[in-house]
Amino acid sequence: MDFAIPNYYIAIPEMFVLGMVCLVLVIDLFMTDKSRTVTYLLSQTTLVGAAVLTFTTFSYETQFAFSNTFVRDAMGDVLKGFIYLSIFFVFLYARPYLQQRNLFKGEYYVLGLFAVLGMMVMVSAQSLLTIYLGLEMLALSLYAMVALKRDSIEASESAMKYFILGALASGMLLYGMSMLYGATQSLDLAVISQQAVNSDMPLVMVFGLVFIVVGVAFKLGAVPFHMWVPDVYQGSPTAVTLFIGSAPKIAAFAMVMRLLVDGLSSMHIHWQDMFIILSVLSLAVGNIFAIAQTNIKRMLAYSTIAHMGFLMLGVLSGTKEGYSAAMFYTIVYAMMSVGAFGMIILLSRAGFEADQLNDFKGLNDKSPWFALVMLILMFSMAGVPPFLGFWAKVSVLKELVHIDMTWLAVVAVVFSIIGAFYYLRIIKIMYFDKMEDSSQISHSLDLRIALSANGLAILVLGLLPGPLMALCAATFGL
Amino acid sequence: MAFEQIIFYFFSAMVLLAGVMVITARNPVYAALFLVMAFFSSSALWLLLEAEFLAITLVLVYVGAVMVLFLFVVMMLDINLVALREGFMRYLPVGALVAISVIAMMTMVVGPEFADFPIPERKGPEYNNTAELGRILYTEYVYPFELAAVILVVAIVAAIALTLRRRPMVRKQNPDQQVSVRKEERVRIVKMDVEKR
Amino acid sequence: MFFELPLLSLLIWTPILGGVLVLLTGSDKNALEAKVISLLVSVVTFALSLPLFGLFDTATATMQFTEQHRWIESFNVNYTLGVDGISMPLIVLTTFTTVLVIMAGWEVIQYKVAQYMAAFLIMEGLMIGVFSALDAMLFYVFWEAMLIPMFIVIGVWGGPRRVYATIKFFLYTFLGSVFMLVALIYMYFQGDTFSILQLHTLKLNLTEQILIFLAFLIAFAVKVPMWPVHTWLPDAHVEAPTGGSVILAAIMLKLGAYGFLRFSLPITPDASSVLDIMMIVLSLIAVIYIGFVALVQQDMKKLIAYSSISHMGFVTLGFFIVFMIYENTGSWNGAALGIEGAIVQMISHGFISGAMFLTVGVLYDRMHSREIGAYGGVINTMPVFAGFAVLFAMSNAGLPGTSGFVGEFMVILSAFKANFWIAFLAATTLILGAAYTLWMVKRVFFGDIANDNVADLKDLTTREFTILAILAVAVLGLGVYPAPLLEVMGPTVDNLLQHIAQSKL
Amino acid sequence: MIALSDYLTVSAILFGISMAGIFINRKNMIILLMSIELMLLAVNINFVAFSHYLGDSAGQVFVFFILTVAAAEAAIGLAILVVLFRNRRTINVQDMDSLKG
Amino acid sequence: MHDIYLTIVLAPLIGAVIAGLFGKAIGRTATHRITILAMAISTILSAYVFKYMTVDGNETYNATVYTWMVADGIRFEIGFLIDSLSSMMMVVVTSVSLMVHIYTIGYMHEDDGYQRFFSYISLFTFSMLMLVMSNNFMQLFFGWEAVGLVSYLLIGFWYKRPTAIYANLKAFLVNRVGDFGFLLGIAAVLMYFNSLDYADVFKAAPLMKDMAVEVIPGQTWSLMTMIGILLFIGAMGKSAQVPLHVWLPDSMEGPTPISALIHAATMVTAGIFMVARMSPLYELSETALSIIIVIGAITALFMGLLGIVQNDIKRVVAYSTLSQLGYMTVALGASAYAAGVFHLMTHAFFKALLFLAAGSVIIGMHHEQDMRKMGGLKKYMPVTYWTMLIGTLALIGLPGFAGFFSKDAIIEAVHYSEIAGSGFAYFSVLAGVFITAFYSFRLFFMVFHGKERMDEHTRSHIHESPWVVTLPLIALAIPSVIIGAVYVGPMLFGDFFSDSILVSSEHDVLAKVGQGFTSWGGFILHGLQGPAVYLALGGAATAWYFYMKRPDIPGMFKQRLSIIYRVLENKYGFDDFNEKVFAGGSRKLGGFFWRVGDEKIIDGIIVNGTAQSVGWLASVLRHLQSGYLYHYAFAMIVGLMMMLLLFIV
Repeated sequence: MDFAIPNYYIAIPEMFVLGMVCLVLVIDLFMTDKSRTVTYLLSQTTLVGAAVLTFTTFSYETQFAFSNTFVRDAMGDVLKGFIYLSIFFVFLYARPYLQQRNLFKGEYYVLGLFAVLGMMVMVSAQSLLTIYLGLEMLALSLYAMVALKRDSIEASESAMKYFILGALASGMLLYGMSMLYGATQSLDLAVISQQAVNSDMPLVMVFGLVFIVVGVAFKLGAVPFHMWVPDVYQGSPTAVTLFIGSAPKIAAFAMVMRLLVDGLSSMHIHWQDMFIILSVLSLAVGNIFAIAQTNIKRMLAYSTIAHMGFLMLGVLSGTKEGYSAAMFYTIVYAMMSVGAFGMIILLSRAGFEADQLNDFKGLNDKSPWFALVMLILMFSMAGVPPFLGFWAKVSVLKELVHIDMTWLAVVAVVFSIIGAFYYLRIIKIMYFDKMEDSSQISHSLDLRIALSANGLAILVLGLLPGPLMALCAATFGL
Repeated sequence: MAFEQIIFYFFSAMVLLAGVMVITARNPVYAALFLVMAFFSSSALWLLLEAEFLAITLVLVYVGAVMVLFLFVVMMLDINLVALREGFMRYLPVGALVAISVIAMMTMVVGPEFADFPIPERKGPEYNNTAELGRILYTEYVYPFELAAVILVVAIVAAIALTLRRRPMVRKQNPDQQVSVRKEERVRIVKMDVEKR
Repeated sequence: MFFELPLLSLLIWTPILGGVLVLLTGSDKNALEAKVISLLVSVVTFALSLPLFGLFDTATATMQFTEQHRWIESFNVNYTLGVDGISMPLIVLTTFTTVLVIMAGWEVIQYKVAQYMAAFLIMEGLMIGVFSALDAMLFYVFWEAMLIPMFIVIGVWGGPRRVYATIKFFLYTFLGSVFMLVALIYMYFQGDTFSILQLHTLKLNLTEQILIFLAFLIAFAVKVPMWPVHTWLPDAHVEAPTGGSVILAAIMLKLGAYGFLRFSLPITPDASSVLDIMMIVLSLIAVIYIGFVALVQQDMKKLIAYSSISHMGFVTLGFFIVFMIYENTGSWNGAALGIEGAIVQMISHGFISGAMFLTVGVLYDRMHSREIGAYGGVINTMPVFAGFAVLFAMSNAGLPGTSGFVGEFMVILSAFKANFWIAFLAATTLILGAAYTLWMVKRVFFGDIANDNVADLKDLTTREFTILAILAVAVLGLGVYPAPLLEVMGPTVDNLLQHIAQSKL
Repeated sequence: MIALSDYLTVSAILFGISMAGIFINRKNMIILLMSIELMLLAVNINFVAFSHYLGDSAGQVFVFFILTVAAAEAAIGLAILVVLFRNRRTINVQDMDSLKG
Repeated sequence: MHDIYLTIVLAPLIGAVIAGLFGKAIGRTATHRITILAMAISTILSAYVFKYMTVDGNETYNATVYTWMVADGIRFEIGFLIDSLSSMMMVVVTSVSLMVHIYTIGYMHEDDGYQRFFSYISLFTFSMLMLVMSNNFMQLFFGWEAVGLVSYLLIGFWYKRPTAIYANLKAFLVNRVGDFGFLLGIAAVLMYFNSLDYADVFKAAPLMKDMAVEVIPGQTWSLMTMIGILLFIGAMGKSAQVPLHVWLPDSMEGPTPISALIHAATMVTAGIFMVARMSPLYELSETALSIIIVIGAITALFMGLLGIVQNDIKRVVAYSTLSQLGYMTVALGASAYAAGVFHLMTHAFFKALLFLAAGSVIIGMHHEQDMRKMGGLKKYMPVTYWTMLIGTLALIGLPGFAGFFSKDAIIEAVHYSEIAGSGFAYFSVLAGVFITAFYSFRLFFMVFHGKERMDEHTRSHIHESPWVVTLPLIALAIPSVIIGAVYVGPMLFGDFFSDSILVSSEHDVLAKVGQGFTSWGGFILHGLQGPAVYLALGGAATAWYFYMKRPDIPGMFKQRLSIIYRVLENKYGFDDFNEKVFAGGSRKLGGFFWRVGDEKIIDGIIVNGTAQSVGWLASVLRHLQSGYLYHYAFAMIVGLMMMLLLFIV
């Protein structure tokens, strides 16, 4: 038996998270509803601890473990870092929402942390198998979280849709994986990558690739595999939408990077074409459909689709700069998305979801500060400088131009003009319309502070985007 | 035609037939049973492929556990079967067309591409599939193995979280209290005025 | 001493931070504090901009007061600032106008005062940023960011159709600028720099130049605005509060024209030369077509808005006739006159349109109507005000002795060198401009008192008088003695012409 | 002898059938879950076949995990189904359209 | 001398500013004292300058006051060119202006806008002086427009009157049409001479004589012709030549002193002055001169005819002004610049006199201007009567009066001229003499003689005007009589204008006229040999016959020749045409551009259309997201199929 004890040390964050989840799971059993805050705090501790562990063991070197099913590299660590960060905010924002709706149970946190673990696995996956397992761990947690509000028709319906379509997509992904396995005789992405270069079965490779891309596209929510996104975003409790809309996109990006870049970079010309189609469709559908929405969660869902289209534009360049741009985009998107959904939570209260556009009416009268935060978020999403979202878009456009796909950049900007319309509409509603209900915003201080920090971060990082961009670039050795 | 081939074609046909029946069955119970049939047949195919451990697992885990779970749910939920079948034929043509074209494309790729793949030697009787799998499962694939365990925990947590109901309104007996009841708790004597008519 | 200070940065950030400070005053309970701080900040900014004028070296065309810092290293974007003879006057115009706008909103704005004032201060900083940015990306950031406060200003304090107007305004301008962004990125890869000055020397072949030129054109044409992408302007102006209209007309429109000078002409001289006919035709359409449209407006603000478009047509005309002058006469002689005339027109239009909108604002504050038909005989009740109005109207009509004349005069003189008919068509503005402006003056101000509302009008308050008087002095001053302005821009324009005279092919 | 392509073809057809099952069926949610099981079965056949023909056990390990996950998936799927049924008293796919647009 | 020139210009400006800004504060009396003092200073200094330049015969003064701007290497300056022409103009402007200032005290006595009025007329004087003293085209244009502005303000002085504010807008716009050409002319000068300085341009002009330009592709024109015509378009506007004359009659809506000062004596002659000033350029283009002479002739004849049918006292004078401007223009066209300018000068005095006298009548009649309601005023207003008579006689050119010398010189000059169109011009000016005399005396008889047709109330209040009114009348009557005799020699046939007006020898008709010239007396005798004097007398006699002897004849003519009468009444339809075609057409066109071009096509179809179609698309497409799971799955599978199709097959 030629088996070496694996280098467990580099997987320490994952192990920590797993241990902590179990701890949370157990401790929560002994908590009454009143002392549930302990669960919450423990969950946040988990994330902080994971972040500390990740960054104390950070290195730019790429390290492997567990017979090359696990990889630890700079990109992974940075992505994980942002996953922790966004989930930290998600938990923070979600708490009052859950409390008001009698959903403040341990399950949300346990499942949430499992999802985090799943994302971490995906980010660190080096084998088709681990990608699949991480994906399922994430997906299964999310399915359950969506349905967590058990007495809600919408929530259960959307959970069902999410589940069925997700299973269909993972079936397709698996089929693709089986083809890759058949063609390259390995599950290890590094090996696949080598084999793929001179594969004697190019057609099979492309065949498998199509299925893989479909699976990935589903995860990203790219058209035409996006149909779940609006329904799930709308149907889920906002606390869960918040979750789905943020970190999982980072994980999905990681999945793209692992599968298509680490594994199949030699087939770049093929998946580039596929990505062009998917991203243009996503930009078109996302931006156009969003215009017709009256539910803000649904609208943000379509906006997500459009953003994912943009993200794919970054990936399809196939250059390191492009990947770093896409990574930057993903991170920025997660930050903006968390903030936007956080705003919905801020406005909601028991019995009032605040998920209609009109619920934002006259926010500027009610709370100028949070109206400003939302304004920053919306302009950032629309890609208006000096906010962070602008730089994200610019980075991607830059790479498109770099690879001589200026036409694609033009298409992208044309759609972002259409997109600007619905973001503007929210601002219009907040600033120009008269307040309809005069109830005051009555959320706890931590939510307010966090949300303010979130908005300010978009502004400040927009003014000084250099470090974050440099960080993304550095993970690709640029 | 060799015996193996007969086996193969027979069970392949069974798998596909069962598959078709699953998706077209009128009654979900039938569907579940056809699914069991599909699993059985494919388990036979896997035996042909010398994957004994998995073949057995498939029967044990799937047929033994998962399918029972399915049936359980089907039975538990009181479903109106008649209403469920309406309008099936209307969508069939388009559906069939798409399905057939996808199948055609898939077979067009996998068929020719793998047709002349070298057929491996039969492994001898000393080959132990279970041991082989077991060896790598706990060494090379220990990490996925742990992950699978976590996924099962997730499933448990999720399933419980979604379905476990503590019903506050449920009436149940408490023998302790029943036994230790006193007279005055049983009967309350009320004095009432005579009603006037 | 002033050379040591990062003057331009101060100019950009003082109003922005001041705006934030004003925002912090919060609700309308503290309106007075908000107003006082705003006025203070704007005056300080104006004062800071004066050394710019005073210490400006008029002998050189190089950038002055330059600052440079690394900004986004991985992107090679720098925080580079500097001014030359073209941008410096515009900065001073900006600071000057902002002071007036703050004053103009003093009593009129009753609702969300702090936000109103802050929006203008922030806008001021951003506009100064546009004028002083020497890095294309920095330029773009300021350029776009500026839309946000304006969007809010029109939307919150605007008229009944403000939502339509402001969204139209935003999307129109946003549409324009994104193409510029793509063009900038494209050039970044050609020249590996975003420095505007380095882009000036970037070699580009004709196809590239034409495409880049068109991309810029969309951006700048929308902003100027040129026909046929002008329709946002009347709507925006009509709905905007007075201050918004003033800033919009006085400064924002200049940004587009400035863009032509800073980007289109020097970066794509050959494309500019090839496409000059198109630009001239569009400019002339703006002058004439819009002139006719202005003639039939019923709404005073709309009329002034159209007149702005028409006047800006002169600016673009001035820029692009230079190529035709060269083709026609074989020398660049007289070209500078066109460009300088256009720049003077920009500055002067800043004063005049601002003043015109302020006069409409004065009326609107009293009667809450902008319909020409609602007025008549205002001179009877507001004689002093009417005096100012006639002065500004005359200036708008290009009367010599007022600033409105100088630019038009120079451009027409220059246009004549290019082609008689261009000058001919351009000069029709003499008639059209007078026609629509004075016809409006006649209907609003002259005649007997038209109705009871007019009869109840009160003449100017001290505050209004001060604002209008300052503008009147500016209008007359520039008209009577434009030499200092020309002295400032002369070397820069000559340098620009030398630059665009050299083909990049 | 039986070629690899034969197995793969069977798998492909099964895969197609299961996909069809998901969108042809408009009434019964449970059938959808079953279709998904079928789909995973098809993939499993692929893996097992490849594993055999390539002489590599990794494929079988993969199948092992797929089976595990499928079980977990089925559990969660059914749990959601139960929740849905409790809310709506039906598992008719056609009734599930409160979220749209 | 520089300071003197500056003082001449600035004194009225300062007066205007004080009167305008502080008039209300300092009161009426102070206002008119200050402005009149300023005017008096100007007038005296102008007279001194006149003496200095012409009598003392000093060198032409040409200097810069300040540099307006330097652009593209061209210096745009404000400067003075003082020579005999400008000094003469300065005297005319300042002296008439001074008279008008004084007269105003009486005329505007009861008006609320008293101070404002003084401010305006002082401002006007400043502008006019800037115009005549200019040494370059830019400043010329500056003054040109500035006088237009003041004219605009003054016509609309009574801003409550709808007719007044209509008239001032019309005046400004019509003038703008002229300025349009003028500005192009300046542009042409700049382009080809690369300078706007008179001296530079005139020096370079002969070298450019043969230069041709192609304005309409395929047709070459002489550069000088083009410049000449363009500049002359400006003159047509300012000096009210057909067809840009339409504003002048309407401008009579302004107060009478204005009519005298601006619309008779000074501003309207700016065009004449300008062409005379540009004589070095015009001498190089016969085509331009021909056009000038023809336009002038048309104006002289046809505008005079209109004077016959007018009943408004001021309008009659206004049409006579038009006609006289035509005479001046004809003189210019015939290269008799000096004659034109000479007529300008004499006309300034007697026409101002006529207007002020008419104003005096109007004061007496309590602002009644309709001559049909007057008559027999002689006995009420003797001073006005006599001064008016002098003015009239000067106007019709009775030998000895100022008008005679200048008008006769023009007629003679045209007679000698060989330029194309001079024949027609000769006929026109001769016919014009008769007509002028006819309508002038028609006015005179209708107002001062015959039946008293006013109502009883008015009659009881008629009285002679106060001294501030009559003093200027008398003061103007003197030059109206003698100025012609004094200056006919030096101005027309001497070398008075030799430093400012250049006439090429082949065009020099005045030289031919002056061949036999000895003295002003001789000129009269010579004049008596020509037809003009007799035509004038005939006209006067006819008027006497028609309006004194047989007052029924005009009515009879009116009936018999109703078509002609109507044409005249409608002023040949110019106003209707302009109103319908230009004003109405512009509005229609503007409305079309706005409603159709901007609102329908650009906004409606392109902008909102795009937005709406995107919105519509969204609202339609959103139904694709049907909510049905099987549709979603179907979409995914079709997506898969499509990708397989694209990338596999």
